[in-house]
Amino acid sequence: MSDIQARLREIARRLLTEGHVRVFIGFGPGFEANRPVPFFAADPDAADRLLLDEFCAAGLARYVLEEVREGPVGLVARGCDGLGLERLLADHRVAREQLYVVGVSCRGVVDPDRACAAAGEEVRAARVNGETVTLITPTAERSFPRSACLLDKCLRCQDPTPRIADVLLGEAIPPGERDLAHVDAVERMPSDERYRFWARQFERCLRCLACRQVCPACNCVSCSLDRPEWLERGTGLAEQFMFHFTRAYHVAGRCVACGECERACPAGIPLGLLNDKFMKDLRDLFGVAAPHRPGDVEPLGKFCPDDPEGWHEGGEGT
Amino acid sequence: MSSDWQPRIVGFACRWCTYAGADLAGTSRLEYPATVRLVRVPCSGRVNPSFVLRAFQRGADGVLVAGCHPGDCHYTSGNLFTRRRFSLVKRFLEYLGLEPERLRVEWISAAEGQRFAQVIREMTDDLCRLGPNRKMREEP
Amino acid sequence: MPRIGVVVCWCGHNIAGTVDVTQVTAAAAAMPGVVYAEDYKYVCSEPGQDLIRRAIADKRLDAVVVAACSPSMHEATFRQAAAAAGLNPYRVEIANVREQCSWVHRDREEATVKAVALVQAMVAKARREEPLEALRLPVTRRALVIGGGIAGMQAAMDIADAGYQVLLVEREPNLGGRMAQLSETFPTLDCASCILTPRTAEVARHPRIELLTYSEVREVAGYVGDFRVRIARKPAYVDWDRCIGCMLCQEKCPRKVPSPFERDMGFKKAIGVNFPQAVPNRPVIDREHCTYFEKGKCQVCVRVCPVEAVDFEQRETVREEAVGAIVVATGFDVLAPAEFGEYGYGRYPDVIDSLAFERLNSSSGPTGGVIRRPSDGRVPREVVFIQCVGSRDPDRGRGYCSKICCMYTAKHAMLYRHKVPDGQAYVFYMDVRAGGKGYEEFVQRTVEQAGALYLRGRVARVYPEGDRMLVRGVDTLSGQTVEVAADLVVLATAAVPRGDARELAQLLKVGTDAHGFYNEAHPKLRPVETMTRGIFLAGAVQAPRDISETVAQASGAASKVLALFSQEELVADPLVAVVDETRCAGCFLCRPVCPYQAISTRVAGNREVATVNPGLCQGCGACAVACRSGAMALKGFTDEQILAEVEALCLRTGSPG
Amino acid sequence: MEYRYFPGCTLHEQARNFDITARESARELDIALVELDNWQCCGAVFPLATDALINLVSPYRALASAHAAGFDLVTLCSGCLNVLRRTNRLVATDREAREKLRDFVEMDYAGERRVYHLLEVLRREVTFETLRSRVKRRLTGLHVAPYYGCLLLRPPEEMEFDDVEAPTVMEDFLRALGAEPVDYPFRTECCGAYVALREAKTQAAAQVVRSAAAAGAELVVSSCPACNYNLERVHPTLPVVYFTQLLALALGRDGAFAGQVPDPTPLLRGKSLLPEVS
Repeated sequence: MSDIQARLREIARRLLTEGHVRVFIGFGPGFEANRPVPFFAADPDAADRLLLDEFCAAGLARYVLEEVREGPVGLVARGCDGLGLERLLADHRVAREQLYVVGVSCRGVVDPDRACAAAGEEVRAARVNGETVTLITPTAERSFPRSACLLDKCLRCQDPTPRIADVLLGEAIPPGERDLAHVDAVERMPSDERYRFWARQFERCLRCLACRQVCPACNCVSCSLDRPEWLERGTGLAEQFMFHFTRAYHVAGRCVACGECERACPAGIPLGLLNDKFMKDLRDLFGVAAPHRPGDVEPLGKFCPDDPEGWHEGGEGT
Repeated sequence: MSSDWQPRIVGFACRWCTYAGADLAGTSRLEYPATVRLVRVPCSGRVNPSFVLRAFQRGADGVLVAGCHPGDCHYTSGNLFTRRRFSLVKRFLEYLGLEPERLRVEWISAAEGQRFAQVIREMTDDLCRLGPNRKMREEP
Repeated sequence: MPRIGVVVCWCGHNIAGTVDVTQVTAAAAAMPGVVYAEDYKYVCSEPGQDLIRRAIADKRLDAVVVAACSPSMHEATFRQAAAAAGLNPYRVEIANVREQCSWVHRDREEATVKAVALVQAMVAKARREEPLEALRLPVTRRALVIGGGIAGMQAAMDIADAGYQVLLVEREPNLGGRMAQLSETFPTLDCASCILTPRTAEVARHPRIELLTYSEVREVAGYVGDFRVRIARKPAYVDWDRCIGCMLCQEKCPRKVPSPFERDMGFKKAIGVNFPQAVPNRPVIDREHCTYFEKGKCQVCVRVCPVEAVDFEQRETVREEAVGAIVVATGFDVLAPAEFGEYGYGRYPDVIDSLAFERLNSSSGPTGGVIRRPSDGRVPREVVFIQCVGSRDPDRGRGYCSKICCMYTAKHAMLYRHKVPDGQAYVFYMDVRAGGKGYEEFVQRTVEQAGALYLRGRVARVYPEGDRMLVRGVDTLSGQTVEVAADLVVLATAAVPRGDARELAQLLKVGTDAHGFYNEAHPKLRPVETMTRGIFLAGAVQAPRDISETVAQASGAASKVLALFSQEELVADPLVAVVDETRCAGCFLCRPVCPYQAISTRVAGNREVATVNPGLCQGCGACAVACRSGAMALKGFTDEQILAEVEALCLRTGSPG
Repeated sequence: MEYRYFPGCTLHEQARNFDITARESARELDIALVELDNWQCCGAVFPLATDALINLVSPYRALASAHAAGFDLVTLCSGCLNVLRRTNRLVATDREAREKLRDFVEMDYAGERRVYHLLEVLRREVTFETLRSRVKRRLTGLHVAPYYGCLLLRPPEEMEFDDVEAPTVMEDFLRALGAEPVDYPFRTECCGAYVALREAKTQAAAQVVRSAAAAGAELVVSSCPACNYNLERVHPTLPVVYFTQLLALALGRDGAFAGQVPDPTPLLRGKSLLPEVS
C-alpha cells in the first residue's frame, strides 16, 4: 500500500500544483492511528498528509457534491466510491470533467473495533490478503478470517476496482456477481415475525438522517422527507416506517451498494437489507444483471412489454 | 374485534379504466361490500407507493391499486411503469411484514364492472379473515 | 381557509333511496372549511344548477363539492355552472355517491357512512386546490406534409382545397413516391401513372400548396398549433428558377449510371430526372457520379444549357417555417433481399424483387414494358414468385404480414400472362390474404383465367442449373418437395420502414413499434393521430397498406388537420405537470417515464432543471411519481391533494349521526 | 495461443487423419492444442427437450475442465462444436440449468469460457492473412467444394458461426491456401446425418456430391466426420477430405491421405501437390 500511497501523494500534489483541481479528497490521520478520517487537501503541501491504508472507511463520493460547486475536484476512489461517483454522474449532479478520479483497488477495509476484539489488543496495522487478514499488534502478527476483521459492507463487496478512474494505481481486480443471499434469511421468516423484526429495528432509529447524508443516491437538492405532507416530525412507528420505506424506495434501482448508510447508522439498523431486497427483486423479476451498477436508464425508468407481474410471483413463502 | 367489523379498503383507480369499470358496476347495479373507497387518479402511474403506505398508516386494512390492462394505457406506458414499481413495492411491503392479501394490484378495464365487484368481494373476505391492520402504525 | 360549498344530490330515488342525504348534508356542514351545505332532488336540472350558481354568489364560495353521479356524467355540467357564476371551473369536485355508492350498496347506514367519507375526501381535496386556467394555444393555420407520395399529395390537396396553406416536403427531386415506380394497380389494372400524373400536376399548380422537393426536415420544435420546423433543401446544382425543363443536359450528359429508380436494371444520366413525367420537371446532378465533381472537368451540361442554369457552386439552404399541424406520409421501403442467402438475390441476376418486376412491366421502364429477364434479355417462359420474403418470419425478426404482397403478386402473375400468353407463373405462398373490395375475385381470376399455379409452401433454395434457376420448395398441401425450373424468380420482399424512419420519429417525438413503423394514438379510435397532438399519420409510414387505404387514411389525417384549424384557439386541459425549480435536482429521472417527451432541460441560475412543455403534457402524472424530491407536481392531482383524500377516506368516524 | 483440445470420439478412431493433420497444422502455426484430460463423448446431440439436462452433463464437464485449466476449448468436429457451444450458451444464460449441472457434476462453471472451431481460430486468431503467408505449398489450380453441412451453422442464433444461408469462412480459408473454392447450391444442405448411419438414406449425400461435381469441383472438404462418412458411402465421383488435410498439405506435410476411398492422391499428384510415388 505504501508505494501506492506515495504515488497518490505525488499525483495529488501535481494536480493541485498545476491547478487541475481545487481540492483533492482522500484520507488523513484521525485521532487514532487506526481511524483515519476524510481529508481535503487544498494546497500542494497538504497532499503529503494524504494517507491510504486498510482503515480508511468512509465513502468519499458524496463529498464531491458539495466540493464541486467551487471548482474541479480530485479524489481517490475505491470500487464503492467509483460506483457512487457513477451514480452522481448518472443523476447529472456532477459533470465528469469536473472530476479527476485516482482509482485504487480495495480488498476490504478493516473495522478497528472488530479487529481489536479479534486480536485482543490494539491493532496498529493490517494486511488484507485473499481470504485472511493479518493484524499487527504491538506484540504479535496474526492472521484471522476476513469476517472477523472487515467492515460488514466490505464482506459482500464485489466491486474492488472503480470503473471510471482517470488513472488506476495498482492492479485492477475483476468484478464479481453480487451475492444477495442474506435477503433470503429475512424472506424466510413468517410474516408476523418479519414485521416484529423490522419494527424493533425501526424503533431504534434516531432519525439523525446520517443514512441519507452519506448516500450517493440520496443526492436531491430538496428531500421529500423534509416535507410535512410526507413525514411528520414524530418518531412514532408510523413515521419510522414511512421514513425507512421511502428512503429505501427512493434508492431502489439506484443504490450502488456502497454500504455507507449502514456503516453511518449510529443505531446499527441493517439498512443494507432493505436496499438489497429491492436489488434482489430487480434482478429476479426484471433481469437487471447488476442493479447496483449505474446504467443508461435506471431500472424503474424503463420497462419491457412482457415484464412479469411481481405480485403474482409470491414475494414470500405464503 | 366486534363481529360486525368491516374492513376499510382504499382503492386507487385510474380514471380511464378502473374508475370507469367501477361506474359500470354501478350502472349494472352489481352489489358489493361498502368497504371500498376510491381515489380517482389520471393513471395508475400516478400512484406514488408512499400513498399506499400512508393509507395503511391512517387506518386502511387493505389497499387496491388498479389501472388499465398492460397495452391499454390511455397514456401508452403509464401502467407498464406501475407494473414494475408495484411488483417491487408489494414484495417490499411484504418483506416489512405486511400480509400479501392487504395490497392488491389489478388490471380492471372500463368493461369489467363485474370484475371490479368481484375483486372487492374477494378482498373484503380476505381482510375479514385477517382482521384490522395494525402493522406499520403504532403498535409493534 | 377557502370557503367551500357542498351540494348533495338526491338523484330522485337513485341516491336518496339508499343514502340518507340529509345526514350527509349535515355531516358535510360540519366539515372544516364548509360554509354552505344543501341537498336537492336533481342538481343537474336547471334549478339545481341555479342553486349552485346562487350559492357561489351569495356565500362567496371558493370551491364547490357536488355529491352526485360519476364525474363522467356531469362534471362538465357543474363546472360550466360554476364558471357562469364566476368561479374557476377547476374548483368543482364531484363525490361519486351514485355509481360507486347508492347503486352498489344496499345497507342504508353503510352507504351513508361511505357517502360522507367520499364527500369528506372531496372537501379535503378542494381545500388544497388552486384555480387553474385552461391553456389557450394560438393556431398557425398552415400545415406541413412530409412526403410527396400518394398519401402526402392526397392530404395536401384536401387541406389546401379547404382553404389552408400547405407546405409539402419531399426528399426526392420529384413527386410521386413509390407509386411512381408501379406499373398497373390491383384490382382494376389501371395504370399507376394514369392515376398519378394528373394528381402530381394538380398538386404542383395548386395556389395554396408550396412544394419543397429535394428537401428534408431537420428539426422540429414547439407543439400543436405552433410547430417550428427547419427544412433543408439539398443542392441540385441546377438553378430551378432559370431552368426551363428542356432536358438537353440529360440528353447530352456523357455519364451513364445504374438507376435506383429502375432497381438498377436501367440507366440514368448523372444529370436529369428519375422518369420522364417527373413533376417538377427539373434536373438534379448526381454528385457522386458526375464526372465534373469527380475529375474537375467535363461541364457538357453547362455548355448545352440554353439558360445557364447549371451551378456547381450551389449549397444546401435551410429555412425555418411555422406550421400548426404536421402530416407524416414518408411511406415505406422494401427489404433488401440480400439477407436471404437461400434465394441467391444479388448473386444471380435473374432473381429480382417485386419492385424490379414492376419496372419490367412499366411501359416507361428499362425494357419498355416487355418482360425480359436481366441476365440475357430473354422473355421468361416460367416465372416463380415467392411470397413472404422477410414477412411473417419471426426468426428473421419480422413477424408481421406486409399486407400488399398477396395482391401485387397476383397482379404480377396476371400481367405476366397478359404479356407472355404461353408463359407459366408459379406462386409459392403461405396464405393468400385478399381482404378488400374486389380483391378475392381478382386472385381467383389470376388462378382461373391467368392460369397461375399457386403452391402452398416455402422455398428452401434457389440455385442456377444451366441457364435457368432451380427453385426447390415444398408443397405442403401435397406434402411433396417440388422443384421448378424457372427463367426468372421474383421475391415479394417485406415492406419495411424507411431506413431513417426512427430518426424522423425522434425529431417529431412520435413513437415507433419494434420495427420502426409509427404508432397511432389508438389502434381503433384514433388511427391517424399520434400521441403527439397536432401530428398525424398517412399511409405506409404507420404500417404496410395499399393505395386505396393509403388515400383514405390521408383524407382522414387531412380532416383531423382541418378540425384543428377550424378552432379559434386550441384549449388544453390545465391538468398538466409543473416543476418547482427550487426543489428540482436536475436528475431527470422524470424524463424516461414521460410518453410525450414533454420534459426538457432548462438552465435556472447555475444549474439545469427539468421543465415541462404544457402543450405536450397530457397529465398522466408518471413523472410526479418518478420524482423523488417532489419537485414535479401534477396540477389537480398533487401529492397534498391525494394524501388528503387518502386521509379522509381512512377516517373511522363511526355513524355520521 | 493455447487451447484445450476436445477431439471427440471419432477423431481417435474413424477420423484419425482429421486429428493428425489438425495437430500437425496447429504446431506449424504455433497454436498449442493440449488435449483435455479425461474427456468423454460430447453427447453427440444437443437435446431438444428443455429438461433433458442429463444429456448435458458430459459437455458441461468438458467445459468446466477447460475452465479449471484456464483455457478456452477448441474442437474440430461440427457435431462436437454444436453440442459444446450450445451447452456453453445455456449454462451462461439459464441460471436454473447452470445450478443443477453444477450440483450434479460438482464443478463450478458459469459459461466463462469460449468454445471455438479450429476454423474460427484460424479466422480470428491466426487470421487468413497470416495463414496465407505461412503456406509453403500453394494449392494452386485445385478446385475445391467447401461443404458446411448443417451443424456448423445451425441454429444460427446460437452458433453465431457465419451467415447461415451464405457462409464464407471455408471459401476464405481455401483461398488463403491458394485453392479455388467452387460455388454450388448444396453446400449448406444436410448430409443425412445420423439417419443415414442407420438406414440407407443416401439421397441427400449423393446430391451434395453431384452438385459439387457439376459445378466443377475436383474435391470436397468438410469439417465433420459424420458428413465425411455419409459422403464417402455414396461412392462419390470426387474424393472427400477434411479441411485440416488440405491445411497440412499446404503447410508442407503429407496430408495423411492413406486409405481413403476415393483416393485423392492421384488428383493431387496430377496437380503436383504431392511428390510422385518413389
